[in-house]
Amino acid sequence: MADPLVGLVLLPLGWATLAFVLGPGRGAWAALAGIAAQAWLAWLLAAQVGAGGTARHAVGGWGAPLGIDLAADGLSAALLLLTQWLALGVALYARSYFAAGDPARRYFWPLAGFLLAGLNALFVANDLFNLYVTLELVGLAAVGLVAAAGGERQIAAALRYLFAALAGSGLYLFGVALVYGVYGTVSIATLAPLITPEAPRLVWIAGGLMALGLVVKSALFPFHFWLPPAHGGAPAPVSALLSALVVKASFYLLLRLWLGPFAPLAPAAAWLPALLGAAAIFWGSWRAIRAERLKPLIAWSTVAQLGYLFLIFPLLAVPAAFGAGVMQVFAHALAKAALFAAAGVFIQATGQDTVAGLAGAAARLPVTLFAIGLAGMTLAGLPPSAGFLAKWQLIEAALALGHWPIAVVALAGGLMAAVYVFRVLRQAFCLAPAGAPVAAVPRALEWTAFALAAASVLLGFFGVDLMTLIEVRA
Amino acid sequence: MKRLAVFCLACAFVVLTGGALIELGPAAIDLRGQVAAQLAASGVSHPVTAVLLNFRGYDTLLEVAVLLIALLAILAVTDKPPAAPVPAHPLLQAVARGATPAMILVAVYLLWAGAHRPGGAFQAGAVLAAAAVLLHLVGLLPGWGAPGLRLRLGLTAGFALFLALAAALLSQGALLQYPPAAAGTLILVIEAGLTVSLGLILAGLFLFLSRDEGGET
Amino acid sequence: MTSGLLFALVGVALFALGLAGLVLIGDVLRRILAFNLMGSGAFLVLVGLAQRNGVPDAVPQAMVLTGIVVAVAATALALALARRLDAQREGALPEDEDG
Amino acid sequence: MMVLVFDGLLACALLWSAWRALATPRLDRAIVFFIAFGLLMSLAWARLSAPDIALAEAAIGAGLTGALLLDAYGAISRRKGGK
Amino acid sequence: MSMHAWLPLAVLASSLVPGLVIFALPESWIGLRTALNLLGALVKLVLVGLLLAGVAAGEQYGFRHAVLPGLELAFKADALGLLFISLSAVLWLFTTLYAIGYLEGAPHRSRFFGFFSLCVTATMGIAMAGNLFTFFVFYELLTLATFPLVVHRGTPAAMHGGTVYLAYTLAGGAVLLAGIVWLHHLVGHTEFAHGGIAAALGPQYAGQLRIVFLLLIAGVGVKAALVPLHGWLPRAMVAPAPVSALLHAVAVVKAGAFGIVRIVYEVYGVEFAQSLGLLFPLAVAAAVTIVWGSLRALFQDDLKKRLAFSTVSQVAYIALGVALFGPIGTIGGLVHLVHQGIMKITLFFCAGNYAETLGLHKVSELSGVGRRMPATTLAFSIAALGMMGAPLTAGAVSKAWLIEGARAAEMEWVIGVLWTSSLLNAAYFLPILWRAWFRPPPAAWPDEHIPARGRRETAWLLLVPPLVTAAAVVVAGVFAAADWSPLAWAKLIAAREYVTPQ
Repeated sequence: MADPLVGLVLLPLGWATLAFVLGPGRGAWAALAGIAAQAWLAWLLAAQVGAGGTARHAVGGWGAPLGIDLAADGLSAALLLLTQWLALGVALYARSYFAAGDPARRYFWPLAGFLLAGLNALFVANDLFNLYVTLELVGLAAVGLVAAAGGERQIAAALRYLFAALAGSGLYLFGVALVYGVYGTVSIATLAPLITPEAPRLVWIAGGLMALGLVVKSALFPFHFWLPPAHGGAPAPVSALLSALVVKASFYLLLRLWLGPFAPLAPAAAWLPALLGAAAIFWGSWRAIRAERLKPLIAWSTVAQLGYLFLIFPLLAVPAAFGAGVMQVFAHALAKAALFAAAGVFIQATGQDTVAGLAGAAARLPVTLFAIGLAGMTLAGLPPSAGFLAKWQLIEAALALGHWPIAVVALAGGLMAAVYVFRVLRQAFCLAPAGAPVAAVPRALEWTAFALAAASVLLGFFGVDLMTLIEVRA
Repeated sequence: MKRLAVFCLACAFVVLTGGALIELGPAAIDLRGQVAAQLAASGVSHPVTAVLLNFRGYDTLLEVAVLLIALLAILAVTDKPPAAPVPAHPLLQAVARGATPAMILVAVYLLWAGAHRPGGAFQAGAVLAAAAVLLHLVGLLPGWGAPGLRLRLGLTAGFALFLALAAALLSQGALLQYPPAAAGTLILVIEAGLTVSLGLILAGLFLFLSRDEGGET
Repeated sequence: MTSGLLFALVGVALFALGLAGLVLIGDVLRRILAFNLMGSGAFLVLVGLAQRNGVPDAVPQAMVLTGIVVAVAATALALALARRLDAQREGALPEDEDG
Repeated sequence: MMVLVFDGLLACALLWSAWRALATPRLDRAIVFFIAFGLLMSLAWARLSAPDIALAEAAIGAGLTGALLLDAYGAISRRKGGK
Repeated sequence: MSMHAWLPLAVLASSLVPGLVIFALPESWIGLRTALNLLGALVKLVLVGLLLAGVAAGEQYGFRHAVLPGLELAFKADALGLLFISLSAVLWLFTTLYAIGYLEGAPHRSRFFGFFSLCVTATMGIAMAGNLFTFFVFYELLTLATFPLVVHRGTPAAMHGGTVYLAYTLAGGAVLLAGIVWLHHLVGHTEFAHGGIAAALGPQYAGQLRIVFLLLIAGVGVKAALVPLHGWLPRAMVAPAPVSALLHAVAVVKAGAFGIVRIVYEVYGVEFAQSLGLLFPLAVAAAVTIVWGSLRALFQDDLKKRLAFSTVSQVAYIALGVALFGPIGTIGGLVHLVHQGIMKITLFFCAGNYAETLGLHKVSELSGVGRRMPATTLAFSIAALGMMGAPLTAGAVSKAWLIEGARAAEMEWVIGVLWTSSLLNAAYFLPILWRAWFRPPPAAWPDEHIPARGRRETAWLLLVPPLVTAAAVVVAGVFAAADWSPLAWAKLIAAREYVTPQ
């Protein structure tokens, strides 16, 4: 593929289609080969962006505003890299996870392929309407993956998720319609110089609606209601993809618009997301601490961890805040994928997913237990994990601007995360109930969970590389 | 209480946005001129088709993927075998039988017309789908079960063709960059493929769904 | 006032109506209707506002064609889920937030 | 002038049918209102010089969506009646 | 990479690598596990020896790696760090030997030794941290690595102890982090440097620097068990004896005390800290801790808890020495870092021997144990006398320098505190000795599961370590004037820290 930017969108579309044609449950190898190639392309792209600045591609050769431009700056390249490599881990996991007769397996590969295509297309899009289409691509694929498990709970969760996603993208589309009405274009690059603080009132309304829609899709408190049932109810590999990547996509878009075309308007509303983020941290952590089952615990933790992402908005005047946001996206994505993967291992081993039920199994699945430990370090922001670097930068940015309450929230949130993480971990040390059956689990499951968790910690040593990459701005 | 709050919010939103709409001046950029200027190079003479399949063809490519996703998700949640169709009145069946070839003709016309005037793959596909739904409703076409290989190929062919062409055109320098001379033909080929697949997909949205007739207890 | 502006205003109202319905109504089929009204509203604004000077604009029209197809896909998926849920049990959506 | 009156009436009809689709107590009637709404939308698109959308709206927006809704309503109400 | 960067990393790796390998070993591979443990401990001793020789000769060792722009993991092996490193490395070897004997036949030994090695690695990292950021990284790692050891037994009591331990240390970590980021924000880095880095800021920052100091000291004060942050230490005594011995007498509490030393000397600079008026409150906090810990120890019947409160009291001597403005007090505090370590580890080894051999956990059960286990009781007695500050022991040396330091700093009330503490030490240790040596033994021991074999009172792996460390208590006291003694090294550090050497 000549241009990695294009290849990253076309490849998953291609193998997803192939997987569907091959038939229900088939296509794992096509998927793995495709994702491996994508991972390599993302690597090429990151190198290219790091060396030569923003990569661009004018689809159809027309160029914006008539045509659609694709573009990748450091932020896009970083997220593409994260998406492909994380997907590679989840795909390896999923290949061993689904039992032969599992209904969730029938259309997993094509749906996952379209999901990845949607994510990649979203990260390289530079056109507001094209972004709407990618949002729908991601949203519907995600709903399909949740629903595919087929249980009553999952279907109900998927329906709730679908309505939230549709409401979110509807709000976004309405905003886009207003923007096109005002300026006559939807190309981000063309819009950026046009929007000024003196913009007509309609632009403010449009920005607000788009932000609201994206916030609903990112499950920011109080719009988080759809997330715990969906992420907590889906099969483990699906939960991993959703919690790690899908919610990040709409956050990415919000950040991109906030820092990009809408930057002149943004400061007016900077504290609102931060306040909601703080509420999300406390409420999500509290529910995670109280949860009795493992996957809902992890899903509530996602609600809390997403809160950190929104704390950065009043701090964006300091570069460290942007770094904190991206680092948190990476840290949480890797750690959360690892946690859901590990939860899947325990569920397969014990046939149930209560936290208390881990007592017998944890000692016999040490690799998985370590995965939870390492991922937990990242979530609680303990050094030397990537989560710690995110927390460090967040606190530093908060102090630099004198907004110390944000630093306090970050520290308190870390302690609350430690509480729910250790609630799980300590089960490993409890005296096991005698004779609890523990089924054999494929080793690939345990080790992929571990690899993801280890990556979330090891990234803590390579913060400089990531920060250098995301400094390449459009 | 909640109702009242939402109602007030909605009213405020309408007044605020409506007010802002009315006082709006002219747009900074007008794409109409650019569309008209490049129309000759697009391969078709109908501007909407030019935008849909050339200038913003990438949107359309992804949009077909959205349809496929919805179809996949529906397949993933409905796993029951199709129920036997309930035959309608013979007269209705006769009408439907007669209407089907006519609708196919209409679809072909719409597809062909799309290059110059209103019409195109979406409308044509919708008409095909409508024909299938009609046949199903009068009991002549059973609901679809898990799709076999041929149906899967049919559902994806249009998209796969579009995707393959888009990728092949990378050799021209960019994704979906038609060589001006061949643009019209290529667009027609893509639209033809899309018409078949869209017809099948849109029909599938109905026919796969309508499997759980009679309920499940 | 041009037809474009008039229908853009109607679009705003439809969008608000649909969104309010989506928030307030519990019944699944009704919510699907509400979502479609919301979408129609947004489409009307997209085309109507762009054509407020009365001249047709092909770009938003093409976008709306795309949008209509996306909307029908979403509607079909929502209906599939609703039917499956209904087949599995009767009654309203669960309120069990713990999942 | 006539044109503006027609537009105004169409706008009112659109809003009214949309409102009825949400507020009518009976679901089957609500769906019928919704299909009517789709056809009115199709008229509106024609008024906005967008015949492509008018075609698509009539075929997909009103037709296919309406059929899907009615079919789903039928399935659900049959199941309710059966129990 | 040059030798000078490589050596500190090798010191870390010599316990990290065996630790990670041990996790992966099956439970039954005892031989390989033991060999790895001992090999790691010996290699570390050799590496530390090389470092000691180099640093004594004035060599500089260090390694840096940036994790974020402007934020570096920095390691350096200086005289102060080596004091802590040498102590930990030597005691790790003995504790490993002891633990092998102690845990013979117990479950989850791979897990135990794995985390044990990680703890030592974290301690080394703390000792070699070249800035406050690196210090914090390893400080938190130490928390994480010790938690599994505290809850190792898996009983409800262990779980509770572990939870309390985590609650204290993680909260302390959060406070410490707040202080460090704030400092980093003010100064731009958190490097440890002679004379401190905070003094460079203008006087307008005095208020903020005082708050930062409070945060930092409160953060490290949790591990150093300064009253009122000491609550976790007695509860953590549910851990197996080797854990209590190495970690809660040496590694963890010393990590806190060591942090106080670094913060006062190399972050603020002792003179700047004095000018901000920060040393006096620190001295008061230390004095309160000394007296309060001793008082609480008096009323504990559980032997390990009594030792734990004694630790609370004794570790505060280090903070007190630091807070005494002047080189003599510093020397007293630093040398006590080593002396308290070898004395307290001896006491914990002995307590473990009593529990493991005879099932004795309470002071009131120790009657006559001196006749059944004379060697263990001898070691216990030496260390206890050292704690009281009896002549010819290590304890006497540190107390003498502390008293001199107080006099030099013209803080006479401190001398009163020290004497009070010594009296209290005597009051809670002498009854134990009396009971052990002079009271008649009971007819049967509660739970005698290592029978006396000939002249050996218990397993030799349990016996040798306390005897060696007890001997070290005497040697460090008698040969305090020698060139290689902890005292001499503390003097070297003090000479380097104070611009005007004595």
